[in-house]
Amino acid sequence: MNTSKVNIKDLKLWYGESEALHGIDIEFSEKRVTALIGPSGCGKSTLLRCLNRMNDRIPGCRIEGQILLDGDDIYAPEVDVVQLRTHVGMVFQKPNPFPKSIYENVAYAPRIHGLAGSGSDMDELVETALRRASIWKEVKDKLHTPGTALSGGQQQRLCIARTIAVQPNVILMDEPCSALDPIATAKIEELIDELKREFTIIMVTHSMQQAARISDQTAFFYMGDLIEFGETGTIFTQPEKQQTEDYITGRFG
Amino acid sequence: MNNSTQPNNFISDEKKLRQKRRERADSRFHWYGLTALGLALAFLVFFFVDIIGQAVPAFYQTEVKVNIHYVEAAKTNYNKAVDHKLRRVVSRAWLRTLPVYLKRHPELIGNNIKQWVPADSRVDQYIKQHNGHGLKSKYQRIVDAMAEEGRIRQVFNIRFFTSGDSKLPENAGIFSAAVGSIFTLLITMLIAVPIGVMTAIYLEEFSEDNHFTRIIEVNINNLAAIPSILYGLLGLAIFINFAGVPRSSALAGGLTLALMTLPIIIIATRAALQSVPSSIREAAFGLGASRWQTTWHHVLPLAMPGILTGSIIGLAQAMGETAPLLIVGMVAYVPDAPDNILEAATVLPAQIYTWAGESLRAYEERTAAAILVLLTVLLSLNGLAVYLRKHFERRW
Amino acid sequence: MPQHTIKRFDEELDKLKELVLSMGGLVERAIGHAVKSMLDQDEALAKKTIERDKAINALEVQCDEMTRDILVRRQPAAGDLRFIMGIIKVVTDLERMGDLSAGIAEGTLRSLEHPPKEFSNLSTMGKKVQKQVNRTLNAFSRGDTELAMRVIEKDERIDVLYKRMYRELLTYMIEDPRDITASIILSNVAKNLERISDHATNISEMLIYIERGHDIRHVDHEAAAKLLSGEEI
Amino acid sequence: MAFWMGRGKALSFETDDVRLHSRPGFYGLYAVSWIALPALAVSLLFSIAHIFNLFTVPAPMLLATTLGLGSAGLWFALSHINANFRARQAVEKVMRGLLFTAAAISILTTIGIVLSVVFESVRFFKVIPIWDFITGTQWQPDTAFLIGAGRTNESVAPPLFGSLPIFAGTFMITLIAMLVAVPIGLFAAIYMSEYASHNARGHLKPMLEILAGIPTVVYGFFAAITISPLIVNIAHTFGLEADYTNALAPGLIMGIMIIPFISSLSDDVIRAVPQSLRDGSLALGTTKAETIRHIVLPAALPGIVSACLLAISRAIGETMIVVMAAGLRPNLTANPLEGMTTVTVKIVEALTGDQEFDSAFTLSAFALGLVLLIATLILNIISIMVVRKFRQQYE
Repeated sequence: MNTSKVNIKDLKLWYGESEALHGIDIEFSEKRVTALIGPSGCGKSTLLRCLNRMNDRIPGCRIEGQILLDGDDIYAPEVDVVQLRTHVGMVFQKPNPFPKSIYENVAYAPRIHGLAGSGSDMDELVETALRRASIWKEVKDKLHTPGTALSGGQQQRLCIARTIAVQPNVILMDEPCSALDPIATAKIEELIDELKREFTIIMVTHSMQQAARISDQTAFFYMGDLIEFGETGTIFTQPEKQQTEDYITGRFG
Repeated sequence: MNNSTQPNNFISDEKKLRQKRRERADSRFHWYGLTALGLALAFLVFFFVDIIGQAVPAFYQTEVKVNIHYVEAAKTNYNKAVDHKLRRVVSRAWLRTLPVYLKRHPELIGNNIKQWVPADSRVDQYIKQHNGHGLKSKYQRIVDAMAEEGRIRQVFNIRFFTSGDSKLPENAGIFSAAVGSIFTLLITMLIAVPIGVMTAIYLEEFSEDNHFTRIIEVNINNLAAIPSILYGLLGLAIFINFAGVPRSSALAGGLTLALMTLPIIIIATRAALQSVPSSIREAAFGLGASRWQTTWHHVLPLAMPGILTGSIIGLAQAMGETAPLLIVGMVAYVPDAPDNILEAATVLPAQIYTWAGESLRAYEERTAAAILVLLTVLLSLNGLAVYLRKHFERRW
Repeated sequence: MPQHTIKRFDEELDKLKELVLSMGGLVERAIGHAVKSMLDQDEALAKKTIERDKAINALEVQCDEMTRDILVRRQPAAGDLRFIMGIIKVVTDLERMGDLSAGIAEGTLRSLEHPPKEFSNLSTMGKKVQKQVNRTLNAFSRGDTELAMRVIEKDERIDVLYKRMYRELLTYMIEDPRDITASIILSNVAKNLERISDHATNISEMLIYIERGHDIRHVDHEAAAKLLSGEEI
Repeated sequence: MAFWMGRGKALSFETDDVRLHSRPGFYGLYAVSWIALPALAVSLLFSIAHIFNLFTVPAPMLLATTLGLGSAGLWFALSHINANFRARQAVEKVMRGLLFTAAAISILTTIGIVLSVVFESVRFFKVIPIWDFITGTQWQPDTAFLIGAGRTNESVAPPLFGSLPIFAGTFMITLIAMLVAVPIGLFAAIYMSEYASHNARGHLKPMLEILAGIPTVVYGFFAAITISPLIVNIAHTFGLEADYTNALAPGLIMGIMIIPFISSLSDDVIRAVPQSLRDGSLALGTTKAETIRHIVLPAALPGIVSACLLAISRAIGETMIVVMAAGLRPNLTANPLEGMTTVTVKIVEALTGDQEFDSAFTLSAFALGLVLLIATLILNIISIMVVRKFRQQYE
């Protein structure tokens, strides 16, 4: 019923000498929200950052195995990392709008990638992106004020708008709500629910309630291993593995 | 615009062209940085090679083996001690010491001794094959002949370190300048370090955040940026013209440099005090310690390495400074080392400046040599500071 | 199962389970007393039983409050979630069982005017139902799914017993119309007992869901057993 | 000694169940401050009097006064000490006063600089109209000492103090220095902060900072002896005529001297740009260079601008390099191969000769110093404000 978008096969990852991921096999379905949960240091963020190769920036980081995006290995030598990242966008834990105007924040990447010329084309693109990130109404009258002047939740939605303006296939979210208040969080969650119609969303979250609320599938990681992966409803009512059960019921350590 | 996501083209040909251009721009940017760094470092290497290349010959002095006639007449006219044709070959500075020497050793009179004596600076330069040695061709032939007979050698130039400035290059050394530097630096240190550290402690630990404190803060930042030559003007106007400190004295120079170094030490000390986490202060206050006890027992010991490092760097900078000393007259010709801080003195950088202005070729290599000495001292001081910082560095 | 990181959560769950078990204890005693009051035609005991049903109702309210609190504050998941869901149902079942016991005691009071000649199998049935309830509570307190499975299997026998008794009472009524009132009362009592047994079955099924996560409420026994044993392997 | 006496007296109280208010040591310090401060004050007073030639006190008398005052202070202090006396507060007050005095010295220094420069400048502007000074294009002060000596002679041409060519020279050399330092310093900073590994950066930065540690007189020597002839030779091969005192050599060397100011400060501000901004940009599929150009540099711009301003103020105030390598003749030209002079050169020239202190020529140094002071202060204040704004953005 769901076609697989990202397919990870026996992925191992080392930071220098220490192995951070011990052979992960997982398939992320297209246009669904997958939540990666697990205690800190379990490798979920590491895995997420593998998907758009943000780990390349870390010295001493080594990878084995395959990550297939629509069947193409993203770690193949001929792959251009920069182009890859236009297909796999990322939203970060702390909202990080550029110190530019709201308009420029969104227009920056499309301009660099030549997705739209300047003028009305770009205006349209920016508006669409902002609309899809459900922040258009709040910012349409102040497009040229700095993005950093927005509230935390608005900033995060601006970052999402910035990401979807490049038209990625997959959006990675690394604890997108951890710096936000509950109302801003609810707005982002509502937005994620909207966005999954078009994008494959993979998110890391520390809030199990959040994972339960918005994800279709949930993967539980522990100590660099994928312990359990399945439909969110199942994981949260009757997980198969004792470790998962212990983690989500708060019986850990 | 379309709402569908783009196809996966991260390995397709579609955008290859644009992509290629961006990749090239990317690597070009990387290269700019590397080139800039390379240029700066290449200059550093070129600079040191050049200075060392120029300086090394100055550490060697040419000596000639000549017959010295210890005759009575030499007591009054030292030129009589050597053969006429060798008068321009033997160092005049050495010859000038003969009459005194003879008076002390009258038993030598009447002897004719073949011995090694320092050569004239022109001969020295000629032997070292420097352009512009200034040796007349007549003497060149004599020297060449002597060289063939093995009557010319090069020895380590101990005089460079033991004598003061001289109008005769073969006799010019850095001793008096070094002593002047030490005097000046001592004064600078004794004034700038205590006042600087106390100011920093006051600002960091005792002052309330009021108008006056803020004025002092802005003021110190400004002082650090004021060109050093203006401190020279200050020294000239206040210390020399107003307070009557003798011109050219180590005291005038030291005071001027102290004022110049003050902001550096204050800023470094404040940084060191700031890096002591406030939790330590709170802990001490929590135990009922007074502000003074807290500072004296807890904060200062922890900030000490930073204060030391800052002071060393500030003093090193003062040691290399010339411009303000020019203004307070510390560039005078001072052949003898000063005995006290009120006597006319010169310092190493000023000596370098004076020598650099001399026209004789022999001074050029001595300048370079003095520079090498100065750089060695300064780099060692800075190295010491870096070592102290690394060694005592504390992570909170 | 390891402890929760938040120890209060463990304490609350334990407290809740205790509460449910003590409620079960009250229910068990109420059944015994109710049946005994009927058999002995003991008016005082019957009244006492009816009176004591209030205590069961109060416990139900207390349990509900606790589950609500836990839901709000701990947001239970997985096993904890199933446990809380189970408790909500179990408590309702227990309360119903208490009501049914009180119903039996009321039957006793009514039967005082029309004393039955014959109690038929009531004594046996009462004991068997009591046994069912007792097993259920034991299974619940120990988390013993096998025992719970036995309860589910044995429920059929109670049904058989009830049907047999019902036919017997019908015969009495046909034989002697004067006995009709008494027989109806008795048949109601039997019906109540049968329903109590049903509730015990419900609780056992809930227990299996709590422990195993399988809902076997509307499948037949063999399938349920297979489901369970399938998981055992 | 006073310390032990004070401490001893204080301790003697502690026997009979009375708890001292402060630690015994404080009583000692209290006594010390009462003995030292009056003595010091007297000596200072006398030495100042001595320096100003007001009156000179014979040494024995000085010693006696000092000792007398000291012992009076000690007696006073000891008589004060008892168990309830708050010695700690008293000592801390004294210490605080001392520290405050030290802090005030920085203010005095500034006032000193400003006053010394302003006073003499005012004297200068009494002789030479300020307007002529700022706008004049001829600097011919040679005859000024005659006026100073009161020998105003009709046949002698009046001295001219038009500082425009001097400012132009300063500007030209500063410009050359910045043309060298800004690109090299900035790109070096970018390389160090964005491309180099942590380890490499740890080595590169101190190496660059060696450039800032070399005394300026050394740079001056290097510029005059090595670079100037080099430039003349190179210019010659291109068929150009270059002075040995050309502006290019000191400009180039000054630029190199300034590189570490720009590179170190810029490196710091570039690294202060939050990593999350870089991640955010890279995650949008931009190349590293694009991220640096469009995101990192604009964010760090205020800091970089302020680094450049500081560098400029450094360059215009730099003395030794230009004194040794640039010319003495004021020259209003745009050709960097010609000799030209700077403000600092003229200050040094005016003050190192054996000039009368009253001559307008000597005083012109202070007028030029005033200009230098104002320029540096303005640059510095702007740069502080820019940096403060930058800080606010990320804190």
